Amino acid sequence: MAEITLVEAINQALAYELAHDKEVVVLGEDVGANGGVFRATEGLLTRFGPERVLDTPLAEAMIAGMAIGMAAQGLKPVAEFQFDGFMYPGFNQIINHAARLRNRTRGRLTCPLVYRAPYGGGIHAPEHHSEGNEAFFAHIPGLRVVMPSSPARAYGLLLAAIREPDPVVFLEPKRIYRLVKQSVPDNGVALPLDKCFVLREGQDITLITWGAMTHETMNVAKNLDAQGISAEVIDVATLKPLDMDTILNSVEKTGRCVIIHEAPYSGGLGGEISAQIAEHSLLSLQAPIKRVTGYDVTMPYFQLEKSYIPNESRILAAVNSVMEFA
Amino acid sequence: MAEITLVEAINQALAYELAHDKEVVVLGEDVGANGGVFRATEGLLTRFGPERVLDTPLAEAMIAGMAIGMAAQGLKPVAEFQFDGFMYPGFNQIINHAARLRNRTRGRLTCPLVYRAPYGGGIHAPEHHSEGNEAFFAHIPGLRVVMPSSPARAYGLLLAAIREPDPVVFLEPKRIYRLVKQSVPDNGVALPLDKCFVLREGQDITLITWGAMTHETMNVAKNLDAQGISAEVIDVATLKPLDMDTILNSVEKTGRCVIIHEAPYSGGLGGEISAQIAEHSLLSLQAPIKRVTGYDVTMPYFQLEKSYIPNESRILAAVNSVMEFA
Amino acid sequence: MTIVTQFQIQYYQFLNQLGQTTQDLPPFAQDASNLIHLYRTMVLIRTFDTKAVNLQRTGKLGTYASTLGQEAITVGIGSALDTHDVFCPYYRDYGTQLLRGVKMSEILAYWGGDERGNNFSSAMAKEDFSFCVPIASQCLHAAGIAVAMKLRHQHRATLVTMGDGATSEGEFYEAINLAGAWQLPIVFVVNNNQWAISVPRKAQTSASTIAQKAIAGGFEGEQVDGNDIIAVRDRVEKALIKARSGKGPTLIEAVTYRLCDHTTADDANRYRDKEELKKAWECDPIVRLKLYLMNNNFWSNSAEEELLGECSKQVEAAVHDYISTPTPPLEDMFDFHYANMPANLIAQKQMALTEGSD
Amino acid sequence: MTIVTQFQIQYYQFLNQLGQTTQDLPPFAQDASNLIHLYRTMVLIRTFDTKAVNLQRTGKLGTYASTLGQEAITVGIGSALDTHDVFCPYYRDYGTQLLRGVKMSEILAYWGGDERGNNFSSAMAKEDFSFCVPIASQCLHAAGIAVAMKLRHQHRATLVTMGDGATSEGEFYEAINLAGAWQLPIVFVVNNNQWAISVPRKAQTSASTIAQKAIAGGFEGEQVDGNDIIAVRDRVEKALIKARSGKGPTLIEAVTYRLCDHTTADDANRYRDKEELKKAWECDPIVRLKLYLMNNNFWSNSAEEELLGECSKQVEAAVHDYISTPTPPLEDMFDFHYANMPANLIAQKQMALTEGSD
Ligand SMILES: Cc1ncc(C[n+]2csc(CCOP(=O)(O)OP(=O)(O)O)c2C)c(N)n1
Ligand SMILES: Cc1ncc(C[n+]2csc(CCOP(=O)(O)OP(=O)(O)O)c2C)c(N)n1
Ligand SMILES: [Mg+2]
Ligand SMILES: [Mg+2]
Repeated sequence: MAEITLVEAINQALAYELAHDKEVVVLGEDVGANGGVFRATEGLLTRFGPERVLDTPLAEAMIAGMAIGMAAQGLKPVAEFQFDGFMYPGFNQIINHAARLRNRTRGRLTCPLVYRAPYGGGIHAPEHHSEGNEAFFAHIPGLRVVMPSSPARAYGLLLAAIREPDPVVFLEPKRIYRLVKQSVPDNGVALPLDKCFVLREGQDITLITWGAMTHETMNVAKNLDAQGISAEVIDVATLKPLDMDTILNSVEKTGRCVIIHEAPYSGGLGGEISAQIAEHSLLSLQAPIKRVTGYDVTMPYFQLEKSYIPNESRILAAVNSVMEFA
Repeated sequence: MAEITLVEAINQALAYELAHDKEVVVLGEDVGANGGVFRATEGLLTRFGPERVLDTPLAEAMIAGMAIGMAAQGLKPVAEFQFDGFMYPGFNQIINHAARLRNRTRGRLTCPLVYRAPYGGGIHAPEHHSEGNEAFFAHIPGLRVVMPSSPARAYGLLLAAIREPDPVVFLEPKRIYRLVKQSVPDNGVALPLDKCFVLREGQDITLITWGAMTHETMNVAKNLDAQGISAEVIDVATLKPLDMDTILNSVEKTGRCVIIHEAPYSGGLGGEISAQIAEHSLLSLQAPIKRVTGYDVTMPYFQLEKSYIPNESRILAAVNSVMEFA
Repeated sequence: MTIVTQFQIQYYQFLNQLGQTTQDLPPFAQDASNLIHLYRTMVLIRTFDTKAVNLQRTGKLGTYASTLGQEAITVGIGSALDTHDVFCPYYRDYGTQLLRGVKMSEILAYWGGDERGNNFSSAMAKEDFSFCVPIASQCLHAAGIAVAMKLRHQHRATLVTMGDGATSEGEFYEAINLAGAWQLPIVFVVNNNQWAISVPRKAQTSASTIAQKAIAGGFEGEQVDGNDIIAVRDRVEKALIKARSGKGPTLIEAVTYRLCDHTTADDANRYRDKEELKKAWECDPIVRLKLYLMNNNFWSNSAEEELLGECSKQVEAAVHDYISTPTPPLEDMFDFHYANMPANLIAQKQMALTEGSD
Repeated sequence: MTIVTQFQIQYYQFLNQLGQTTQDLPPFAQDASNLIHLYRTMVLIRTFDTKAVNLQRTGKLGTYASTLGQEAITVGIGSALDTHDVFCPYYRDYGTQLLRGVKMSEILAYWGGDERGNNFSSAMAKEDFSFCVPIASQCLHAAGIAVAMKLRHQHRATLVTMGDGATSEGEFYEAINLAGAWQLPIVFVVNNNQWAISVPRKAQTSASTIAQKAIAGGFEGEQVDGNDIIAVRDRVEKALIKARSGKGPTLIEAVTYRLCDHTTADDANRYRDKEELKKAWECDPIVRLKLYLMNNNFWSNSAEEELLGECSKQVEAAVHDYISTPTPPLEDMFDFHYANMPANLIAQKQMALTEGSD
């Protein structure tokens, strides 16, 4: 089987669901003939036609809001925001309606849709194209928030997201859209939502991360072996709701923890995870948890973006300081 | 001196700044003849005229966005969102522009404005009128986020917010708009931003909260005296940036901490504060920090809102469990 | 300089404010029983509305938005809609909801702070949206529903309502533009009651009509006399037929007046001229249709008396249902967020149930 | 049925695509030196643009949005603006910026991933906004600037530009509505280049002109031939004069064609017909003005040659400035967020400087 990239895995999952569920509809800006600015929807228009793959006018509240109406009618819209920074005009629809339709109507109307968006920095893109914005969505009751970190997880989690009867914000780490290839069988098998993935088992420290940062984190974990430190790596994957069982089990085992994410520190999801660990497993902690994150600044224009995004040396420094704590 | 309510203190601060700084302009939906739906702007139109107090068309992105243009021209707009739940259409302007204008232009253009909004539940209002949404704003680099908890702090902090040369989101806990009266001298003296207020000193436990929840929290603190527990109460007041010095000093003294807020638990600002305490003062903690918050659900329609908003018995139960931890 | 395109906006009326016909009535209105049905519904709505304001004043209801003076619009729409159409209301549309089978007790539950009010028992309303509070955002849901209808090649239409103030919101225009671009089966009806809380229609926009906002979307907009239920029903019906048959969207501006305060939380005396209100009462849509019916001997004082009695009874029964419904159980706050409730929410629910019990 | 209001949209052109006048030229255009100035600026912009695309292709610039074919709009606007007006550009407006004194090296810095490119050294541009990336959101900033001008009773105007796709965004309409409602001193210029990335103008809206979207705001919209710089400059100038003198807003749709890919990250061959592109080249605004100038003996081949040489030199100098500017220091990431930097950010900055140094 051919190996595919993360963005190709997204494409494969979309095609699979379009082929197997006639209610699935893909929509967004430039998702048709252009195949999406990252080619995530490439070939779908040709294969499924303009009633399944819809190029919309340029308006994100509209995309977010019309998807709600479509979903209430039983369609399963998979709506693309072209970039993370252009989700915000849709925020009102997402929080006030998508997340609330089922609850508001006591289940009479439901909202089975997926909001996809390329996520995060690292591709030398212009302003607003590199946002670390998962924390906004992860605070909204009624939503699920998912971020894959490999082609296989992108495929399996996107299938799960489309099949979920409630709204899912699906954030795709664009920095690793084409970083690695993996063989991903197109078998329609979904991966579980609401579950972390333990990417690597270890005894001494737990490294918690998601999305593109799993790559730097795994590299650090491998290098730590040489230092005689055995690091467990958890890919949170579903950012809302959090699978705290997996996280707490790990930290109770290792007693030490570093959380890594790209979004700004203050109010980032790392704080929530760190707090829950300390609240539930305080006595297991042999050292304070550290967070390695973006700074509390706007993602800089690309000449400085590498200085903003956590790198391996910052992660390593944090791990060492946590390991040295006694 | 007459005693005034929190909303009257807001009005007094607006009037003071309108009178003393000709660049200040108040704008929003129904802020003119109607004086605002909560009367926060009552009398301002008559006193300062239609070039200082502007009734806008009904559009929140517009309010948020035009205020940016006005601010860039050197005006100091104080823009009202009519309710917390109607801030979201303005989210794009707030995060992508208000928060970024200074940074983007390396200080060439600035954005000295205040976005005011009534905040939170508890007044038996319809859907979308009772949002606990401070965490969204507190995660945005470039913003300040402030919430007063008394008439005096409302007056002093709003003056400070208007005078601050950068954008401030000013959230007013509507549940206590008229709860207590206080004498608030109209002397134009601002209170400091970026600082917590220690409302009550204590030795045994630190209770951290903000906005309307300070009232239940103070009541609990008073009742704890009878149990022989001396509780320190901190009103965070500026929610971004956090004054962690005051918070850490207190928790290092007491060794125990409960954080109380109205917004949902997951991704709420309580998590950030809890995490920072555990990260910086782990060894001082004699018990896990507890958070008493809204649940991870949409604020229910008002028949159940009392069951959603943390009450004194929930706070007390958390305090007791933290005190009993050994 | 060349003229590249031209537009005009038309205004429709059948009954003037004295209840006289200003042109031949459309077929449905030539059958008096149809008009009597409309009349009865308007009177029922007004009875309900008066009662609801009263319930709020006596602490038995939350904030309530009255529909006083706007009955011709909401009832006219309801009578034009087909069972299979979908309705996306804003918060003054009791008349339409009633004709779609929504119970008055459900409407009261909604304003009484109980989500169960949105769980309509009526089969006809089962796909309808509930009241939309964030102004204009319902326009996009309606557009999405219309997209679904179009993709499925259904012979149905979506109708969405909003106020004049709502036409300043970006989401309104985005829906208008989409409806035009995709030729959606949708009808936008603007209840132009001249006020958005305290902001008068003139301050909201300098467009001389709201109807012309459809031009931005490349489709037809028109004005109807919103106090003339015959005009409302006729124009809405035509727009729905057009929509169902694939001929695209229409924007209808129904010109009326908000005879009430904005809501029970509002006091219009703060900003509104009493003379203006007094004049507006002369256009009362119920009086207008009654005059027509009386002048033509289709209606009588005794029929009126009987009707008022019936309406009272119906409303009282609904109020009884509402008042005697117990508060929703605590777990309702949790149980409807997800089809598959996440583990942490299950845990929070348990905690709440425990905490709630002490 | 009564007609309550009517509208028409006009189209303006002075030079056809053969460079022939289709009506008497406006006064400024009767002075050849003015036209030559416009011509030279357009050629400079095209030289710059070609170079910028090239820099991107060779890895020396980030994603870049070309303005190829749209020079008449951006230069026409720049020549109509007054020093004291304020300009809110979208990302293709190099011509206007240049005429406002923004340096080409600043524009390159912007696309090169350096915020310092937005810190214009030009006095004329000191109140201008920088390129706006979130589509249409600049319309509201411009409206706010115009509000400030109006409140201060200044004799100035704001001009904001955007693409055809931008007119689908709610924020565009909100700005239009506000501009009309408050009769703001503002001019909206839409660069209708027929495409929004891969979405053709026709799919964006079914409005037959973009100009008619102004009708929703109750003010005048008009079309100009966006490949005729005389028409652009003339109509923009008139709209600015109107705005400055308190007579309210204007929407100008400048009809042109995007002869380039959307940006250097785009490949228009995926979605665009080659024939369409070929035909569009026949409307090249630079060729058009050159034909007029040549036909009237205002321009010569030798002048052209000289001009190209000058343009190259200027552009090369700018590129040199850009390339030789070192990367901004790390602390720049922190130093411009707040006038009063919060303590925790100072701490983070220290941490970053320490971490950055290992
Ligand atoms: C997005 C949003 N902003 C503000 C409000 C507060 N609000 C409720 S009703 C209203 C006025 C609406 O006026 P209009 O659209 O004319 O409808 P009407 O109430 O007059 O029928 C406002 C400002 C809201 N509900 N939603
Ligand atoms: C809010 C927002 N949504 C999406 C984008 C991505 N995007 C950048 S340019 C563009 C097309 C713009 O088309 P148009 O307005 O016609 O301007 P043009 O580029 O053709 O000059 C899109 C969709 C964006 N920048 N902002
Ligand atoms: Mg109204
Ligand atoms: Mg375009």
